[in-house]
Amino acid sequence: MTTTNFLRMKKWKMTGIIVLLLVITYGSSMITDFDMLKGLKSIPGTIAWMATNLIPDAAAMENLPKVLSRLWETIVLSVIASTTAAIFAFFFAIFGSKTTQLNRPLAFCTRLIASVFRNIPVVAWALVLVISFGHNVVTGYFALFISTFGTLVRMFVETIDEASADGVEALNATGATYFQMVFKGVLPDTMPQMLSWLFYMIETNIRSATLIGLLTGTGIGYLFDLHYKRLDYGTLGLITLSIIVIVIAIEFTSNKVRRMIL
Amino acid sequence: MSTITLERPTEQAVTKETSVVTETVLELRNIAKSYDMKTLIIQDIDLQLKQGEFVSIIGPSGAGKSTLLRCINRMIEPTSGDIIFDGTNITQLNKASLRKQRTKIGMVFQHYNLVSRLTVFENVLHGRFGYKSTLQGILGLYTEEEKMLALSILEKLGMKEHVYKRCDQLSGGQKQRVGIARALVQQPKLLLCDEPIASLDPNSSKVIMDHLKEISQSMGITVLVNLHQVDVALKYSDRIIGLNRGSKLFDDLPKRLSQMDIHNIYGAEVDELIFE
Amino acid sequence: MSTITLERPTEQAVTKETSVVTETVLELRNIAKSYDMKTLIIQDIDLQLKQGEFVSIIGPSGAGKSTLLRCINRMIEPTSGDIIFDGTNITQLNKASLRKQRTKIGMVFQHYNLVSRLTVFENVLHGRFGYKSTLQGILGLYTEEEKMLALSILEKLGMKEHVYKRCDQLSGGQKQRVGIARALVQQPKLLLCDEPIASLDPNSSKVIMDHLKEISQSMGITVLVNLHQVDVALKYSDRIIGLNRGSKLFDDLPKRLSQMDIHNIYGAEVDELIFE
Amino acid sequence: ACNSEEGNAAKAKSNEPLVMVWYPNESGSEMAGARDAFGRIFEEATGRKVEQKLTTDYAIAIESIASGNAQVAFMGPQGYIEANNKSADVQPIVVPSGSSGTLEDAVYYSWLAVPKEKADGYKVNGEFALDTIAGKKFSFVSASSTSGFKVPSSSIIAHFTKQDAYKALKQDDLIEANALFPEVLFGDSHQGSAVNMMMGRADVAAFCDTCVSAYVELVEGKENTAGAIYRVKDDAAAPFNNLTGEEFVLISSTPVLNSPFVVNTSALTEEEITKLTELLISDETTNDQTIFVPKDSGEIGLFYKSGDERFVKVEDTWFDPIRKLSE
Amino acid sequence: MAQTALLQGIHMKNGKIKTCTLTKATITVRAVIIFLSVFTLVGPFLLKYSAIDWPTAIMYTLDNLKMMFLQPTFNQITFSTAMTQILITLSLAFLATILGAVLSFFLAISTAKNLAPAGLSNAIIAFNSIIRAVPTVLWVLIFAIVAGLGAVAAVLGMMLHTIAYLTKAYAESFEEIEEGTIEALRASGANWWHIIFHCVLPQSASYLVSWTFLRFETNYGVAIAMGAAAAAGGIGFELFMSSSFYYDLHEVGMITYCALVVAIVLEVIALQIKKRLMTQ
Ligand SMILES: Nc1ncnc2c1ncn2[C@@H]1O[C@H](COP(=O)(O)OP(=O)(O)OP(=O)(O)O)[C@@H](O)[C@H]1O
Ligand SMILES: Nc1ncnc2c1ncn2[C@@H]1O[C@H](COP(=O)(O)OP(=O)(O)OP(=O)(O)O)[C@@H](O)[C@H]1O
Ligand SMILES: [Mg+2]
Ligand SMILES: [Mg+2]
Repeated sequence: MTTTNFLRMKKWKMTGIIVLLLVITYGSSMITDFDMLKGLKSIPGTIAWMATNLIPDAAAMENLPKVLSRLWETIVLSVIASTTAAIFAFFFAIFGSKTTQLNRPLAFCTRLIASVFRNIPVVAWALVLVISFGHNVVTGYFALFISTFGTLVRMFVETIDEASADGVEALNATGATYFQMVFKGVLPDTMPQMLSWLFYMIETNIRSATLIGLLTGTGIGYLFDLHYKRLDYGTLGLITLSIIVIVIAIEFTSNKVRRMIL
Repeated sequence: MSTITLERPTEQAVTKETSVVTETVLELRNIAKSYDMKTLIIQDIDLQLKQGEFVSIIGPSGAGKSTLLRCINRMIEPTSGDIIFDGTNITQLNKASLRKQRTKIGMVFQHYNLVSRLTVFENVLHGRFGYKSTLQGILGLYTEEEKMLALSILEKLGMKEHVYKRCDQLSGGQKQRVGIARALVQQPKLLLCDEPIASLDPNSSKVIMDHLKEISQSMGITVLVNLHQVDVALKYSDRIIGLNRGSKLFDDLPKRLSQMDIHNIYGAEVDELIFE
Repeated sequence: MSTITLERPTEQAVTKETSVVTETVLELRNIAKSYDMKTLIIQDIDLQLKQGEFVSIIGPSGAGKSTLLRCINRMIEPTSGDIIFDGTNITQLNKASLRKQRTKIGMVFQHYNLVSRLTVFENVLHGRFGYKSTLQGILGLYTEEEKMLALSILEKLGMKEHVYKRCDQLSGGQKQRVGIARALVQQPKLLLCDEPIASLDPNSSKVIMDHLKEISQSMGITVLVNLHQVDVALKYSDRIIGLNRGSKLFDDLPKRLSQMDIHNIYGAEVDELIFE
Repeated sequence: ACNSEEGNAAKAKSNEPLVMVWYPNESGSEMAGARDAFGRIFEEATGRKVEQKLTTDYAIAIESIASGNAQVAFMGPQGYIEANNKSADVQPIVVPSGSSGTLEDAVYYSWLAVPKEKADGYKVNGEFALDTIAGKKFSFVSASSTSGFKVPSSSIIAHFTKQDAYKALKQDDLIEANALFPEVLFGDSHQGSAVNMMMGRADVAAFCDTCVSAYVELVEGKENTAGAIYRVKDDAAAPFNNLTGEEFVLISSTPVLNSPFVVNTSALTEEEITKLTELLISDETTNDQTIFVPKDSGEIGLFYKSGDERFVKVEDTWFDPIRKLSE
Repeated sequence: MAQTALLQGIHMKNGKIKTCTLTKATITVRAVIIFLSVFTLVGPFLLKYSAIDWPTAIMYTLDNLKMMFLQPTFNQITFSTAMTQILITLSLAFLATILGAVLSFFLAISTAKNLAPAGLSNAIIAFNSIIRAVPTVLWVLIFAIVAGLGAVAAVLGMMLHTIAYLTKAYAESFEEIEEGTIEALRASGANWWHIIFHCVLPQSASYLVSWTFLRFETNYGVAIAMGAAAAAGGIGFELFMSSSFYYDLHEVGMITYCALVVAIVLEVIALQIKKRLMTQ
């Protein structure tokens, strides 16, 4: 009977997908020598290690003023880089989204560029930028800008795609120009989600401390890198704690803002 | 910019002033459209609409009603044929001139197509974009006359108390009235409505249809409506056009629409139709 | 598990078999509900429904129609009062027993509330979850009888050719029929319908109301429907209940509903109602 | 005492693979052939399978050997000191010698270099003097590098804290702009530090001899002494490809102890360690051309042979000079 | 006269009609945008710069980019090594993603406001913030100390950030599900697990897949660095060697190209799967 077959087919499909995933998982474990059990067993040890090592001691607390001033630098840099990247990303996303694209080749190129920016390994950027610019805030700015831009274009494209095409259609029908349509039809609908992504990227950029630190020679990440390389876990704990506070603060603000806007 | 004087409709206004209906607003000549360059979705459509006329297009799902409507303001490009609107051959226009012509054609959508986060007022004013430069539009620089025009239209549609509400707070019928206001603020000569009441409950449907009818009568605007409901079309139209598989099968006064015609237009589906 | 034998309704079945309507299926005693513990949204509601009865609740927006309906299967908790369904006092039940009782109460919603990415068939079978253990439910282990039951109900509702369609590909009227099928596959004694036709066009509305009426008659299921349209209520109901500000103002046969009653129920709003 | 106990515990699981961790930056050059050769040696010595782990992270390497997750490692002297601080079980067994074949010249050099045209500015009475670097822009390698930070910074501190103006200066202070240097840069690699100086981003740079030997040649003076002038080779690869022909002068050159092979004594038995050490210092290893690549062969190797280079036994105390640097 | 009647109840400012009133939403949006703009304009003056020789720096950048992208070659390694190593990196990323995704699913159904109690939900959100705030490399270090060098450390280290990210993403997808469908199933007597698997999961499947793939892509980037750090291998080690050790920009370019091609292939696959899920 076809009905039974239909449901069974669907179940077979599901089972097939699950089996496929299991097979890939198993294959990956083989290739990389990954031992799930060992992983599970290590979790209590991890918590114990953190509890004993990552507690800031008195010596670490001496670094507090330095941590705070570096944290501030990081926040500033991250906001600047994210905001400017968002502006560029917005225009790229408009040309890249199905709803608002001018034509398909341009949309494809836009998405490709974003993908390239996003997927070139950080190490490679770091190499080029540090050789040329040395350790400098500007280096960090470029590195953050590049990766943020790449990510935001994708986020924004999806946001715009999801926003209904209805408003766009209606504005076109009234004889609105392209940019009128974008700014009055698309922007109001997508603004809350885009702001939420922007906040998310600011947070990410603060967290991707190690990268900025490596490139800029400033910021909390630099301090992290320094103390990490010296195995000074007390100070690392302090730095981590300060990042946690900022992350939670930003998440809180972002949620508040989102709720107000929606 | 001349401001339309919007008078409260008087009871007499409802009786049609035939003297106005003279000038041809829209003429379609041999329009055809194919999406895939193989099958023709609509074909050989000839049509003339006069000023202030209220015309309904009926036909089964997939007949090409929406396609035809969208061809008129070139939201989709007709494959062949000419569209003469207000004396201009629209099919020949470049982008900028097309934009100019589109301002004179208002469009009302089944799903209202409003920018839901903006206020009623802002949505209505969007209808003025065609008259503005890009920058003016982006900055939202509307003249006081334009705002007054929008307000008077909203008042006429009974939406004045909602001007500052965000559109996502409105009911379906209210949204559709905003959609109509947006089209009217364009000061169009022609109003295209693609199933304006398909998403509405019966009460709201009646309100909307009454408004559309009134617009065509008191303001002399030509209204072309796609409808699924034959009974509604019969009740409101000056003229009915029947479409089936992209061809015009009927184009005459409502009273001339026979059961036979309905059967031709809707094919076998006719039995499912309910006439209350 | 006993399988309902679903016969194609014969013409005679439409005439009510009064002999069946005897047993009391639902009894509400002095039900009241307040969301904020200050104002009572509904109060002093007493109600008895017999097997196979078709009862409509009418009343203005905000009268508490939805609230009352949802109290019956405790989707919201009534603040006071007793609900006796099928001999059990529902208000006293713990979660597990409530779940059991709910399987015997089907619910149909204004916006259909279907899982749009799944097929019609799967959505209908969701109605069987109440009879299943957690694991059976998660794995979707339905018996052949259950599948046959679902199919026969779908056939009865004229949806057989759409069983494998995804629900987002259906029209509103078709979706609502899936919603009804989902409720019927629960093999309920009572069907609660919260404005089942408010989102539908007139044609689909008629189809749905006809089906509901038929269900109550041929299957002996009690149907309680919230309605906005008085004309529809008058046409289909065995009994009409009028609600205003949470109080029952009317509870009698449709023919006893006078213009006065309607005015009482709807208050000043009565003028806006359209009777076609 | 506790060592032997844990040693026994280790013995019980001695059929588990032996984990060897490499930190490539400290090991001169990455050479799979040489690593495999070591793998064979360790396998022979312990009878256990050998797992080679390559990490790019300094901290992870140190923590692994200190916790016994890895049993053998090849790491820089500074890394060894830190691992030894974490766990006294970590002990050195051998280091590669200099060309004499003894511990005497088992060293490489940490340089302080300045551009040639500005060299005269660093002289006092015709001699290069450390005093002149005060107030300059300085480039180190990274805070964890022995020859690129620990050694130069400690000699700088040792020198300047004698002066009243810099009395309070500590080694830690040099990781960022301070009383002595208005600007401190890190090159992240020895090459990077050298480039910082040659491109003018820094006035003075610290880096080590072996790390840049592929790119520069001596043009004047004695190797590894103050005053020696080096020139970037014409065919130098990146990052020196834009700097060919540039010359720089050493204003100081400090010997740094070679990197040791270390073991975690709690994770290996006495017997295994002895066997391992003996195999490493044996003539067979010494003559293994995959390990000690003849210098004129033009091939890249882990260690080079120009004279009697070999592994020699070494004790923890040998590293005391480095240990003192960090105090 | 008609005008004044028309203007009744209409807000005016400087004799002009206002098209929108200031609601909480518009005020917030404006405040946030003004704040960010001001911060971005003022920010650059709050930072310390070391002098940059712009012409040289830009010339060098272009030169380096040219070496990387216009003259890529393999020198130290071969194409097949690169491919094997990329496979390892991909495997690491896959393991971190799939394990993280499974755990995230269960965390997310306990986080979504429409499915779980507020207390539990907030606890998980806070827990996630903490996990995210610890840099990946520190996680990897901790796992390397506890579990030893290798894939375990790399995968678990990356998995934690995956969980933090995916839980948030999944939960937000769940929250967007129509409340009505959940209600309908509850009314029919379905229990919580039934609802999760037959209503929540099908409705959000395409979002879940697209989030998971996005994270897979991110993890692939992270795995490049972390695989090398945790001694689990992968293309990152080769990249590290050619960049920090040999300073071989040509090879860095080549490896970058390889990594990039794989990433783009991944993205294309993700798009295809998403499309099928949406239309199927
Ligand atoms: N963008 C498109 N690309 C390809 N084919 C299309 C497109 N839009 C519509 N069609 C096809 O054209 C035909 C007519 O569609 P159209 O929407 O004009 O019908 P309709 O009469 O408006 O039907 P309905 O009453 O269901 O709205 C249909 O067969 C449809 O599948
Ligand atoms: N969850 C809730 N919390 C607080 N108040 C509620 C809630 N749901 C409904 N109400 C209030 O209860 C009253 C009755 O609402 P209900 O939805 O039952 O009316 P209704 O008769 O179904 O109206 P309609 O015809 O518009 O659906 C309204 O005043 C409404 O604001
Ligand atoms: Mg249509
Ligand atoms: Mg209701």
